[in-house]
Amino acid sequence: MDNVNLEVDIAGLKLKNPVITASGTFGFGKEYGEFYDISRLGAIVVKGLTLNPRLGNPPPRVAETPAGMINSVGLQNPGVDRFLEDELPGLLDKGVCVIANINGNTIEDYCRMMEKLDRSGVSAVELNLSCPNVKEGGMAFGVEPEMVCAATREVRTAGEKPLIVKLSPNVKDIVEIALAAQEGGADALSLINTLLVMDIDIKTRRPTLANIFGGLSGPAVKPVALRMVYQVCGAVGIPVIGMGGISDWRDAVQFLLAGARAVAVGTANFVNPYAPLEIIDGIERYLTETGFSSVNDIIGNISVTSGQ
Amino acid sequence: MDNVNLEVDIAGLKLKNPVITASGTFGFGKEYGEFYDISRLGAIVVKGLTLNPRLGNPPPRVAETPAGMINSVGLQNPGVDRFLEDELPGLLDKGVCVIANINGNTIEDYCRMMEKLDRSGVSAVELNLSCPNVKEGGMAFGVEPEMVCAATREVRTAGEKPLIVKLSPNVKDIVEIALAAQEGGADALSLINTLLVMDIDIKTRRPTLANIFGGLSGPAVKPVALRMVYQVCGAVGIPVIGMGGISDWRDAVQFLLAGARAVAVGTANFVNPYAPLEIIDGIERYLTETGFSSVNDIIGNISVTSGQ
Amino acid sequence: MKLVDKCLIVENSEIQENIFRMKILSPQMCSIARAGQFLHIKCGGNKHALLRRPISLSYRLAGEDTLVIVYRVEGQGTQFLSEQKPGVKIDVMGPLGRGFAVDQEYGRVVLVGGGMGVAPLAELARVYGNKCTALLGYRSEPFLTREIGAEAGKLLVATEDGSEGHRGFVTDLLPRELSEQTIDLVYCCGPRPMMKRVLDICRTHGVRCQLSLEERMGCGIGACLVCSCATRDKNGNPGYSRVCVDGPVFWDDEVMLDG
Amino acid sequence: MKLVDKCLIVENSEIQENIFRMKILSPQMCSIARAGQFLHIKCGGNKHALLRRPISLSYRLAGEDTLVIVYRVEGQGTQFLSEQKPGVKIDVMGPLGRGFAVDQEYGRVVLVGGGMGVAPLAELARVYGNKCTALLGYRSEPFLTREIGAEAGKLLVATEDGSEGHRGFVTDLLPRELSEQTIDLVYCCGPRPMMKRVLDICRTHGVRCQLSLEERMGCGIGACLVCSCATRDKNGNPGYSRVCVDGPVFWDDEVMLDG
Ligand SMILES: Cc1cc2nc3c(=O)[nH]c(=O)nc-3n(C[C@H](O)[C@H](O)[C@H](O)COP(=O)(O)OP(=O)(O)OC[C@H]3O[C@@H](n4cnc5c(N)ncnc54)[C@H](O)[C@@H]3O)c2cc1C
Ligand SMILES: Cc1cc2nc3c(=O)[nH]c(=O)nc-3n(C[C@H](O)[C@H](O)[C@H](O)COP(=O)(O)OP(=O)(O)OC[C@H]3O[C@@H](n4cnc5c(N)ncnc54)[C@H](O)[C@@H]3O)c2cc1C
Ligand SMILES: Cc1cc2nc3c(=O)[nH]c(=O)nc-3n(C[C@H](O)[C@H](O)[C@H](O)COP(=O)(O)O)c2cc1C
Ligand SMILES: Cc1cc2nc3c(=O)[nH]c(=O)nc-3n(C[C@H](O)[C@H](O)[C@H](O)COP(=O)(O)O)c2cc1C
Ligand code: FES
Ligand code: FES
Repeated sequence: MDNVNLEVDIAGLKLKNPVITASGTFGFGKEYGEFYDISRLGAIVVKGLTLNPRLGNPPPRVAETPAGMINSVGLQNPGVDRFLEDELPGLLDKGVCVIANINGNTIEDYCRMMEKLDRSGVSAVELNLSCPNVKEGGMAFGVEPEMVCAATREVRTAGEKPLIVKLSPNVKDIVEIALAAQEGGADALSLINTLLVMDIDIKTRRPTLANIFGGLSGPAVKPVALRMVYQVCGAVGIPVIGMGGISDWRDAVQFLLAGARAVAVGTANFVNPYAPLEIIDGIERYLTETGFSSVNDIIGNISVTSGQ
Repeated sequence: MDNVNLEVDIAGLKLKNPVITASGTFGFGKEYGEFYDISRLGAIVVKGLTLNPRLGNPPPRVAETPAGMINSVGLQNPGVDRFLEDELPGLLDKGVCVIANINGNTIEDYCRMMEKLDRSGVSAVELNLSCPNVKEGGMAFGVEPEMVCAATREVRTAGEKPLIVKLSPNVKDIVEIALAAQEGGADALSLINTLLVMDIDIKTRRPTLANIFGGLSGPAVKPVALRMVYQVCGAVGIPVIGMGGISDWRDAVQFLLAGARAVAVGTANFVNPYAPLEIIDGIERYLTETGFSSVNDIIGNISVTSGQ
Repeated sequence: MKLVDKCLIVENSEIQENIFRMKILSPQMCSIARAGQFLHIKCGGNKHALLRRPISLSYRLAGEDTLVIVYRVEGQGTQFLSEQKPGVKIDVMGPLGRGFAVDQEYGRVVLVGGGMGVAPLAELARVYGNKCTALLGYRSEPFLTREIGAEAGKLLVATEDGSEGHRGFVTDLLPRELSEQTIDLVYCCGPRPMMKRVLDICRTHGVRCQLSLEERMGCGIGACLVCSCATRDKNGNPGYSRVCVDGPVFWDDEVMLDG
Repeated sequence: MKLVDKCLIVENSEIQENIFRMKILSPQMCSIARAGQFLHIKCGGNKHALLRRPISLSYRLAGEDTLVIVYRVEGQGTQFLSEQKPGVKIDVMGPLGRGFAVDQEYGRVVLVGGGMGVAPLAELARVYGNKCTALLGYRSEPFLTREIGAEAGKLLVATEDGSEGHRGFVTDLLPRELSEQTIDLVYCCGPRPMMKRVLDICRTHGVRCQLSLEERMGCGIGACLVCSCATRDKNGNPGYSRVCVDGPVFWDDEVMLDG
């Protein structure tokens, strides 16, 4: 196992391995830091930040569905400034590569966050485009190629750090959106965010979530995510971080084969706090057993010709 | 239980109960007819028909995913003429309400099928808009409102029978699509069709399906379907048939509460051939236990104000 | 310290219709778990009942290195739990959350439990023994009264149908306890309307109170923010707290039960 | 007739590493099931391992009203099966599919099985008894040889590693059997390359052959069309057949093993 190389390069970032934790599922790293040394991870994406503190949505905020969960946290977070003051220093002390996930309702908000983060110790910024664009009547930034391109372009000019654009799956054609982000200057892409869904409690005859709608994550969404990652990897020239329902190393390998340069683990953390570590080990074992010496050898290494 | 009324009215069709079997999962009714009397169903939607016979996609055509399955049958069917000759008469003898599901690559194909079916014993026609439109570079009819409206309008004029338009979930905004179908003259809507997905076999490093992509169905998609049905029911004035992952009566009740006038059962048939019957019984029990006298009393009867 | 452990089920028996008592072997958790904390339990395969289920520690059997939980079968997760046989291992994360504030200096405390809310009070009865009065309310058949009665100084039972003890609500019994002698703290767990009532009574009598809240959970350790409940901070400003780490036990002046 | 039944597991034992023999009680299915048919088995909860798994009838124990299946643990479904204890019930749909064509007029038949493909031949050995020769091939350790050997007139074993019988492929043994005496029909089940070779050998010797194919399934009864395999119709035109109802057993002139 010793001579298997797990290092990957995402937009200039050298990650010691391709396993990242997904935004919103790993807090600011403290909680899971009680279970293991988080510097063993390729990187962590911290919970979604906004310019100002946000309370989030009223409870209940979670429902379970077959092989999935729905959340409607609504971006509860202390705001970017308090993140930089209270959370980041301790996190950097741990020696882990930190990616900040930013969220806004206007392009200006995004840009101001990018500026602040650019002067900080974060390694990269992930631009979450699933947020409603208030200037466009609340339609999410991420569903129209023009908005994606424009938002990416502006944020790209607001700072120097690698910019990862995170795509929403609630679109007609993910490739069109991915190309728009690339055109806007994204250094890498991250997909997928959660699927827009709902659940109903038949006893109370109400939506299970106070917010009515929420985002679906977990194993149920994996086939959707895998398809989108595969399609996008075939169309863009920038690296892709694949996520959506990854719960073990087999799932992770599927995303790498589909073309993802790294993978992010979200909901699986809740089920098994050690999931990311077990996935790193599993990828290493898979490489050894299949005779590949580097994880880069399997990225996109899928054969689509017919025949057995 | 005797005085609970299960009858629903869909675009002039009186169904004895709101449980239908979904297209492509119930053949032409013969197979499940070996297990029970299919006239107990509200209606059956027969497998997708095309103008000419189709062989379908090469195998493998199925993969299992967490709480879901992917299929890439590719509309294997004997063509509309042979359906009318070989299958329909026997089916009508059974006394079941038959809905034909039609598929084409051009609007003309759809219209010619509508004309043929209009002169037949089918009770209604379901227009499946998930098919690629060859004149528009293979983009599915169902993803652009303009195409949906145009296709519906033309097919509507090609015959008199109730026209149900079946929507694809692989869109940015399902409401926009539903409104387009309503504007085109749809008498009812049917949603959702399968989600576009893929699976990868990490042993062979190939897509699991010969066709690479396939459609996801089963419990995994239920939260997506429920959200779309709820959104559409709040926006259109025509009845909606809800489907996607319904596997027991609880799921069915969720769709009715979300506003669906009837529900269709697909993948669940494969797991439990008696699923549709058990769902009919379960709905009846739910009505009795909650003190409603008609299924129409729970349709759309969901409260979204806050508080417990 | 938080652990994730595959723990042996030592016992799993139905003590009331649909209510089970499960004994779980875990020397480590048993030595650190405190009254009011909970366990986050995997109920079935990774991908099926996806999320863990939070279940309170009911009491510890220190001599046997076991934790006892008492749970009601509600849905697929607890159904799964109820089907597990002794000898099988289950995946438990714990002990989690902020438990009840325990102070040996207290002279006299009252425990008020309603329905399944009785479960987490059992450990408190062991901690306070003679110094505590337990008021336990049920719809009908009581459970855990033997275990709690054996430890608590005084035990009163209320049932809504009058099948045992006082006929009516457990909260009917509280004012008298608070009037008759000085009570340092009331510990409360049960349905929301009951807890509201307890809070009111305690406020009227000027007695402090701790309440154990429930909310649906994801991670169980503070990372995902799905388990929020409305609370007030030290300055009285409203906001959200995480039931899993800031609770499940909250002080009377923190909770906003109408929120 | 097709049934869906909750059937009692009478036995479930590991007869080889990762290979299990399960006996299932079902008087009705036992009385109608034929060699080459399969059972469609629910492996776990409704929503988890969603689809049923097709497993061939291996043989019937008519006196005991039981069906015997032999399966290898491959993934989560068969893993689930292997964990079920006798006394538990499983949900079985069956008997399904077109089994082997059996003709008591045949003078002599040959069974050729490779790996798990040996399983469905066991019932044929019971049907033909002395009139059949069984050629069974394995990578290494054989299984079901005792059961088949006790019924068949002749039994030859091949193992790829030479641990028992002929070292090499089972197909090495076939030409001789076909040359030495008149064979009315060859029945074959196993991996695709093996079946192709058997087909070639049979054609060379002018002997008819039936093959049992595998394909991933949905409904198992002909309704969903996901289990297609490439076949030729009576006029030799290529098309798709459904393995679940048109098969799993096909005639030599129907199959297109390269398709
Ligand atoms: C801190 C805490 C301690 C608890 N202690 C106990 C106890 O000691 N004994 C006991 O019987 N019950 C207790 N509960 C409630 C218990 O968690 C639920 O009954 C259980 O989660 C239901 O799961 P299910 O799969 O059976 O039901 P389902 O309805 O199928 O569950 C679906 C989802 O909703 C969640 N959920 C449903 N009801 C509740 C609820 N009341 N609270 C939190 N999540 C819920 C489940 O965890 C799951 O994620 C406690 C809850 C909390 C938050
Ligand atoms: C007609 C027929 C008869 C069979 N008889 C036997 C038998 O007697 N003994 C035996 O050990 N196996 C038999 N098989 C193969 C058996 O069905 C698979 O090994 C089993 O389905 C694997 O399921 P899993 O959940 O363990 O694996 P997974 O890989 O987790 O299964 C995932 C999905 O793929 C399907 N699948 C995977 N492999 C196969 C396969 N080879 N054939 C069909 N579907 C597959 C599963 O059914 C499931 O839907 C037979 C297959 C067919 C079609
Ligand atoms: C509780 C929760 C909160 C989330 N918060 C965010 C967020 O703040 N920003 C973001 O970009 N994605 C957020 N996500 C989406 C995840 O980062 C991830 O894209 C998605 O959950 C799919 O991965 P998974 O199936 O592995 O969880 C959140 C997901 C969950 C479950
Ligand atoms: C094997 C299979 C074949 C299908 N074929 C068709 C079809 O021909 N036409 C169509 O409109 N929908 C087709 N569908 C979609 C279903 O009718 C239904 O919309 C979808 O499966 C969601 O419902 P479910 O989750 O209950 O299966 C098919 C689904 C499956 C699983
Ligand atoms: S359950 Fe995740 S923060 Fe409380
Ligand atoms: S499995 Fe459905 S047709 Fe064969």
